Amino acid sequence: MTADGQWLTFLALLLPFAAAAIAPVLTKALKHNAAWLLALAPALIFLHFSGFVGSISEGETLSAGYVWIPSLSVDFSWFLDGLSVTFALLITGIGTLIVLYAGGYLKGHEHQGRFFSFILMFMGSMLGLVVADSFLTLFVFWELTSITSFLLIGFDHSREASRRAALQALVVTGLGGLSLLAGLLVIWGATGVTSMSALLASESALRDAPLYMAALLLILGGAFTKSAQFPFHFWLPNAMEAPTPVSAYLHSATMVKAGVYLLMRLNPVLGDTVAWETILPLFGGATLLVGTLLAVRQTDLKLMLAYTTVASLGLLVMLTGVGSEKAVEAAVLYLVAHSMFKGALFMVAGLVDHESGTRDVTRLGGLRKAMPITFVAAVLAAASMGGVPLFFGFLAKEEIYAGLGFAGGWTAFLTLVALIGNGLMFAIGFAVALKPFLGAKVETPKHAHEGPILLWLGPLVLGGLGLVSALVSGLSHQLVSSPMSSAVLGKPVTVTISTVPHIGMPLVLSVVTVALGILVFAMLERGRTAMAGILTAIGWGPDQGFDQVMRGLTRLSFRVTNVIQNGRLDYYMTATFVAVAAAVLIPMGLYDEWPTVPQFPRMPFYEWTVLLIGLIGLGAVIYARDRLTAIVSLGIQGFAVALIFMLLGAPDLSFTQFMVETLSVVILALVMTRLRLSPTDHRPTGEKVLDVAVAGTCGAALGLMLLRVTQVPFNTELSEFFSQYSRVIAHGRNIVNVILVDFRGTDTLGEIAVVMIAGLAILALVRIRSVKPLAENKEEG
Amino acid sequence: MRLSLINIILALIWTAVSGSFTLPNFIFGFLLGAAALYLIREQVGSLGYFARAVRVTSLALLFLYELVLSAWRVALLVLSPKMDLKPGIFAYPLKVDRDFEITLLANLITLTPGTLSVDVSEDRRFLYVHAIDCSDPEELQRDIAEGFERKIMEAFR
Amino acid sequence: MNASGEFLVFAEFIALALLSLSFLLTVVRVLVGPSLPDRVLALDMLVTIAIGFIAVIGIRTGFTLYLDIAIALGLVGFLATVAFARFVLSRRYEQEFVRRDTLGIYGDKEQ
Amino acid sequence: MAAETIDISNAMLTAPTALGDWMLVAPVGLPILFGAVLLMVRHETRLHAGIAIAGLLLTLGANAALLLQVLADGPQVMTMGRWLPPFGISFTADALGASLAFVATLVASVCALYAMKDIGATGRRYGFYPFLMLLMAGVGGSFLTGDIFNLYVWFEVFLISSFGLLILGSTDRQLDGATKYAILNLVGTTLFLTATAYLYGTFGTLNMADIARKADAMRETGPLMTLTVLYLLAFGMKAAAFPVNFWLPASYHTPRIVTAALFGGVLTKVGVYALLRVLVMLFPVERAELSGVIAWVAAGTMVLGIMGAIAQSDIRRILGFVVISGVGVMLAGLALGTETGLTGTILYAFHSVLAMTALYLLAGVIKELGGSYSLHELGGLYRTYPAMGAFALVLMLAVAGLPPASGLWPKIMLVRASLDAGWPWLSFAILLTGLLTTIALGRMYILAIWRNRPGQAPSDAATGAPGYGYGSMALLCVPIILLGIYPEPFIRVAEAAASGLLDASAYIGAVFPAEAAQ
Amino acid sequence: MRTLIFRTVAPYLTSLMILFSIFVLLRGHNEPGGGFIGGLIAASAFAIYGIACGVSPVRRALYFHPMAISGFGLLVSAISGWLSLAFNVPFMTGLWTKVSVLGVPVDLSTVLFFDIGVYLVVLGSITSVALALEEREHG
Amino acid sequence: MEVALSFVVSVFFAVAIYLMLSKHIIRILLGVSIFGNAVNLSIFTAGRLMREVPPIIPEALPTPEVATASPLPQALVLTAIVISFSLFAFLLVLAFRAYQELGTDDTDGMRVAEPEGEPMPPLGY
Amino acid sequence: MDDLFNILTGLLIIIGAAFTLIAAVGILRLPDLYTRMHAASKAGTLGSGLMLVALAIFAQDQAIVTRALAAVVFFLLTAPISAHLLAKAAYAAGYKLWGRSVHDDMASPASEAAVSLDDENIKEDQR
Ligand code: NA
Ligand code: NA
Repeated sequence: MTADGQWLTFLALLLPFAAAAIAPVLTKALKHNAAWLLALAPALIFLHFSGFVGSISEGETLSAGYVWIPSLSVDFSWFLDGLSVTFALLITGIGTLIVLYAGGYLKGHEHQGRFFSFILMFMGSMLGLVVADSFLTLFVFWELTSITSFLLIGFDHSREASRRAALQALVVTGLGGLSLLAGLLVIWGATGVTSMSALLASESALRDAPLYMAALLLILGGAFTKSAQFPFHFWLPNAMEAPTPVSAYLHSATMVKAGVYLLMRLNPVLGDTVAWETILPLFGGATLLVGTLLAVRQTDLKLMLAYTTVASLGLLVMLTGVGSEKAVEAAVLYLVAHSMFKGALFMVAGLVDHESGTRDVTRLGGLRKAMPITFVAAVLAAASMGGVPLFFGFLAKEEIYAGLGFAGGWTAFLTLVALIGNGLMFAIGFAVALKPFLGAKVETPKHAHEGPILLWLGPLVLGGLGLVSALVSGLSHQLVSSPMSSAVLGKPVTVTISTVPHIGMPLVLSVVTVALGILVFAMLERGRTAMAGILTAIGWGPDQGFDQVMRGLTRLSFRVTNVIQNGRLDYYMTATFVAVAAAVLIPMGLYDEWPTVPQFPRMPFYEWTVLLIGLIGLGAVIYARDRLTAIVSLGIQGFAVALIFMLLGAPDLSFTQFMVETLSVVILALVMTRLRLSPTDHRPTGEKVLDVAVAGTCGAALGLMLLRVTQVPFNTELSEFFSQYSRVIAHGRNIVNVILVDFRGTDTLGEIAVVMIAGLAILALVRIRSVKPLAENKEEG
Repeated sequence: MRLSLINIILALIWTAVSGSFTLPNFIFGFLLGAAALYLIREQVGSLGYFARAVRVTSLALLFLYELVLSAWRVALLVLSPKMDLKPGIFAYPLKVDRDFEITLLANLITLTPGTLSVDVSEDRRFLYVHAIDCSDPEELQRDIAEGFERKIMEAFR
Repeated sequence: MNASGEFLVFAEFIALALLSLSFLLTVVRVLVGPSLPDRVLALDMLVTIAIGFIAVIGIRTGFTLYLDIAIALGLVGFLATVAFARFVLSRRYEQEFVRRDTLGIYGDKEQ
Repeated sequence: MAAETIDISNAMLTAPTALGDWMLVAPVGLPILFGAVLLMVRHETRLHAGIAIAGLLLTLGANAALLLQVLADGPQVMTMGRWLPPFGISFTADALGASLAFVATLVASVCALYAMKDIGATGRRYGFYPFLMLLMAGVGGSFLTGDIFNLYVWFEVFLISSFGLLILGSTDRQLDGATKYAILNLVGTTLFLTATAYLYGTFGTLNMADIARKADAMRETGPLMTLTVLYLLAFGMKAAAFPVNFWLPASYHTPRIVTAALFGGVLTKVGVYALLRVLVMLFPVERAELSGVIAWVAAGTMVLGIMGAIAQSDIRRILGFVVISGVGVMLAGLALGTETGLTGTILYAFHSVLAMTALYLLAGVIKELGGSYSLHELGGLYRTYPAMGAFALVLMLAVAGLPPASGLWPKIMLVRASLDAGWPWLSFAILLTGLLTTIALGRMYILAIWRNRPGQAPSDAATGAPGYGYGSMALLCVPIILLGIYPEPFIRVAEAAASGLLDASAYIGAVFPAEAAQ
Repeated sequence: MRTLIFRTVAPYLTSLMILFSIFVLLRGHNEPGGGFIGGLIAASAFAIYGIACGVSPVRRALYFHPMAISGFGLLVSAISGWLSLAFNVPFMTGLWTKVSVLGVPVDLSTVLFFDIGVYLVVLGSITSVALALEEREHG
Repeated sequence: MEVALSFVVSVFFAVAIYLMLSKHIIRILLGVSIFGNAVNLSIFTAGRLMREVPPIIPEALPTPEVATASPLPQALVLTAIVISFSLFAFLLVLAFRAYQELGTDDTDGMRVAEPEGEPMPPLGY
Repeated sequence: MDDLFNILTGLLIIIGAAFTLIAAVGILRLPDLYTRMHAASKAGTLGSGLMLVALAIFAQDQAIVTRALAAVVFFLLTAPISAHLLAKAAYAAGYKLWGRSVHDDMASPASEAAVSLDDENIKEDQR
């Protein structure tokens, strides 16, 4: 890639964010018509990435970028191959249509500009995710999609359901994001590579690494939450609380596909193992079934679509997991098809909602006359979704059955799952596309008209594309399907399937699917009732589970915190001093740092007397009946300490200690004149015993440590230096004072700062009274 | 009294400024201070200052004697196996009326045998004195009046 | 060391012994009280003894600079007493406190 | 004793002091000067903010100059009083100290700005700005001093200043909170002093470079393990590590919000700094022995901390627990002791200083505009104050460790470091904490910002003018986002700091140049 | 506590103590003492004055607010440290000079100024505390 | 001598801590004061002891002629005394003001900042 | 000369210490606060004063002598005041005289007025 091209790609990646930045301003000026201008951004990016299609279809891959965070081996780099470019095109192509659609859908909304901003940021994040080469760049974009989707889902923030859905999406995908991060870091640690391109080039290094299983599970944690695999599927339908353009975008080509993208991207290095081929189909299949069954239950157009999205994601994961050439091709085809038809159908649903005021399928009907263009778009999309021949969805479905086949027990089972799922999806697709339009006209909250061009352009284009791309399947395979399949498989393959049906098992299965679909479509009402009954009987699902976890987390935290942080100072102190005792005694014991048994000290009697007085004073403080006695006794011990200092050659200390003790007692007495007197100590005996134990242990521990320290041979270098130079250089005979004002004057500077601040703080304490009405001004003395 | 204190202060300042805190230097400073006070005698009234010094000295000597005596009596009292005490508080009618004199008297009383100043009445006519032997308050009053109070009045009037 | 020197050492020993005993006796008064002023008085007495103690230690060690501490004690030692006196006075109206403080000391035992 | 008989060079440094060396003193000396002046003009309350901000900006400039100097030339030393180290007190700035001092002064300056609005005349008269200046002197001194007893002194300086700030206002809640804060912190610093007594008794020196170079020899005779554990406890208490963090949730929600902002941003980081300095640089062998214990402490602190945040209704109390949780994350790097881990810790410290300060200021603005701190009462702010919504979002992302804000990269580094060290459970704890933080702050965000005001019309609470708050937050959000989208320079600094801790030879060589030359 | 006896003695006692405190301050470099102890003695002196004669005479006597004195003390100490800047020596380096006061040579040093700063800080702060506590509060 | 002092320091610590563990703020403060003394004695002892000879250089000599008590620990203790005194004074007044505002000096009753029975945060969204 | 001073010093400290001990015994033995104060303020003061004088004699240094005498003077100045204050405060607070006290002139109603309590009440925070 030339330097110019690199620069352009870089700009292309930043362009959505730039557009997001100006969107509010632009929208303020141009109202909803700003959509036309803003849609230029994704359109331009689409064009830019289209430019790569040619060379990539010839088997080239491109990786380029800039150094970003060299210390962490993170580059702002991109890796373009069939997979990422296809995704980029889907994201920007559908993104263009979505921006336009949003222009119409939120016309007149007071925060339309903000909405544009969010959706463009989301687009930028998604785009960055799929093209990112560096692991951590990918992760950053991955997280950005979670965050921007949080903003989008919670866009209608005044409704509790929106807020819940937004938080739920954030938490579930956030959980996945952390798992992904761990996975990427494990891969980094195991292989030493930090980018996708390097990882893909490393062949089977990862598969052979001892941490393969950990890496796989962590990556799957990320992919499954993002792509709403059972049992993490619940956030996706809830995300329907978002405005429809969001649903259409997040749930067709973007957000939810990110997980699938990741699996496809890593298939060459993580796939082809028993674990991969077991876990993915298992979860994918389960998701497919759960999604379709739950979809049957729904009456809300968007929710019906949402659950089929869940199902489709399950299908994609299942196919990716199977990992055979055909299965991967099927996944690729289905992914592209799904992006188009699901985007179109969501937009249709939104359009119907927007025009008629409801999206309850049971309250809709006969809109085909009022909204003919919409109807056409809906039918086109539903045909692709249902796998009707001539549509791209049909190619996908054929390839699915070809890929799964009936080869053995396991794949047979998967085929059955796919069959059931596809049949149900067929039914629901057509239910969404036909029920509102066909039949008798039903009164709707709003009188329905065809929407403006901004609204119907998107679905029509996407629906039409489902037809066109299948008709020119040779070209679309060459440019998209084959390069993408090759990328996912890690080896060059050519997709050949065309609108001409295969003769054989796949066709049979397709026919069965359609038959099943029609059957279900006809019995949809009954199925819905049945499902509702079953779900009521179960009465619990991961969605409620989320609430329970959140509440449980809050309750648990509340209890735990109330135990630990219980507001009682004596408890805090006890815990602290237990820690002190442990901090001294445990290492002393474990590392044998006990003091040796000392000799009995030889001291003159008056020194013993002074020590004794100190100890008596201490005892008196404890046993004092009232606090005043305690204060006087405090004076005794302080006094004894001063005498100890004096006897041990520290006149300055003794001096200061006398002064300070006196002043302490004075201040105590001054303050005590203001305190009511009550008995000093009324702890229960048990508590006292505990306190004695803690205090005694602590005291002994600290004393032992002191004794131990004094048994170390001592280096008197410092004191000798001070003695030597105190007079001759610092001109002072009192060495202690010279240390205070010269050798270590900085200590003293800090010390007087403490004194000053203490004085000021005490003044503030005494003078400032808590605000009581009227008195407020007077108190500011 | 005030003047002497000022004199002492001047002397202390002298020693501080001259940088040597020795007795001769202090005495020298004291004399210098006295001279300085003499210079400003008209403003502060320091005329009888030196004459009074003699009487103050006599008071001080009396006090020292009384202090030793007092301590001895306490010793005897405390060490006697059976303490026979008749303590009490009596009101001593003051003749001196200046704050300084009252205070001096009270302090001297405290430091001397068997008596201890507790308080001065609000109207400053009485000094309440605690005596360890209060069997004859009149006797005690007489002692004070004849002793310290008279000396104080001699020294400071 | 000559005889007078030995006498001085002996005197120091005796003085320190007497002072030590004084300390302990005074501490006993602090402990037994019974009233707050009694304890304060005893604390004040401790300061007084300490001044003597310092003087003797000064003589014993030859480091007369300990004298400064004695001066400071003489000056501020009574600050504590003043503060307590002030405190006792401010509690004048809390008759209950005083009654409890003095109960059974001057009343019951002695009378 | 004639002067000529003394060879001064045996006792004193003879080389003249360059002006640049004064950048070491300025972060302490300037706030003290300005604090003293502020106290002298205590009653001229209108002048206070101007003087204080001028002082802080000067200090900030000095800090910046010092940091650049350190990054360019390695550790800088000035030994006070010209006495040869270890006899004089050596201020020694390495990348760790200089960078933390810079960040702390930065947020203090922002707080001083916010205080212009938050602190009224009474608060100023009773010393808000002197407290602030001396707090910063203490903090700066703590980061820059190379003497362990001197470190204790600066700890006390900022501790007592924090007392002053804490009680300014004297409401019952403040007094209650301050009582617990003061007593528990006093125990903490006294333990620090006790440990220092033991250290002096063992080593006979107080200079940290001297201790570092003598530690190997002392290991035979001295009780260094016990000593290290005591320091771990004492500084752990300052840093608010579990299980000795009670003081923080008991008090951080009680003072004026600007005070809380300053505390939340700066104070615990001084504890973390001291842990790094003493455990990593002075006692590396002991630290390695203790790494398992520290790791458990770290995990307990981060998880229980964030659980505490989830349990609260008052935004300030939520933030207090978030501070604790962040401390746990930082301790993880200490436990690991690897270069990546320590870099992550230091980077996280930068992030935490900025983000926690900004979050408390946000809480102040929320209170001002929403009329409450309680999640039970707040709401309706997003519609009226979108800018606040944006600030809240950025800050929430920052502490949750999400892009594009500052918390992301340190978290990644720490996770990576713990994986590298073979402690997946620790990385799990860090990631779990990230998730729980997302939950805690996400809930706070949707409840306080998005939700309509319970029981009232959405825009009822619109009263205050949040100009100062927005301005202050904007000033802080710049580095927060910068750290998120272009962390490289920050990481470089943190890396320099971490490697300086792990290999103390540059530090020792700066203090004892003669030895380095050998 | 404004008894006649105490009130009469207290001012003298206070001035004596102040003198003594300055004495202790100035000789601290050579004998036990120094700024801190001196400051404590001075603060005790003012505390006694305040207890004996009430707070406002003390405030009048000090003229400046005690906390301002304290701030000034810190300023003096800090400036003593900063003075080194002008002499190309590190912070807090003791600078000595001899000046002649009325013909008597007197040692002046930044160390002395520093200690005076310490003295003022302690004096100001402790006095402020004592006075604030001595002042009777409402309610 | 260090041995005796170590023992005394133990008792000082133990008593200080015992007092600080009680629920009454004044008792806690007495404990704080004793705690300070305990630490000061620790510093003093840790710097090794020397009987009676103060670190003051005789007037006639440039350096002390005999071994003196170690000056550095004394300077450290002095600093520590001053600081702990300042903190003690602050704490004391704080306790008094807390008593005024809260009406109690029992720490069990000081539950304003962290009140008992606070509600859980909202469980909804 | 030194011998004389040594002996004088020795005697003075023994006597001083003895007086101090007597004061201590007095404090312990005497029956009430007021009588105990006699012991403290007399024997105690004299005892410590003597020991200070002994120090002055021993030092034979003018500076020491000055300071020792100053100490004695300060001591004589403060001792009676603390005794007075404590006695007055105790009495005013209601601490009774010993039960066998024979006389109490302060117990008159007039004494109520004699107690001038409490201090100035200045709220200003000047300058
Ligand atoms: Na008498
Ligand atoms: Na103390």
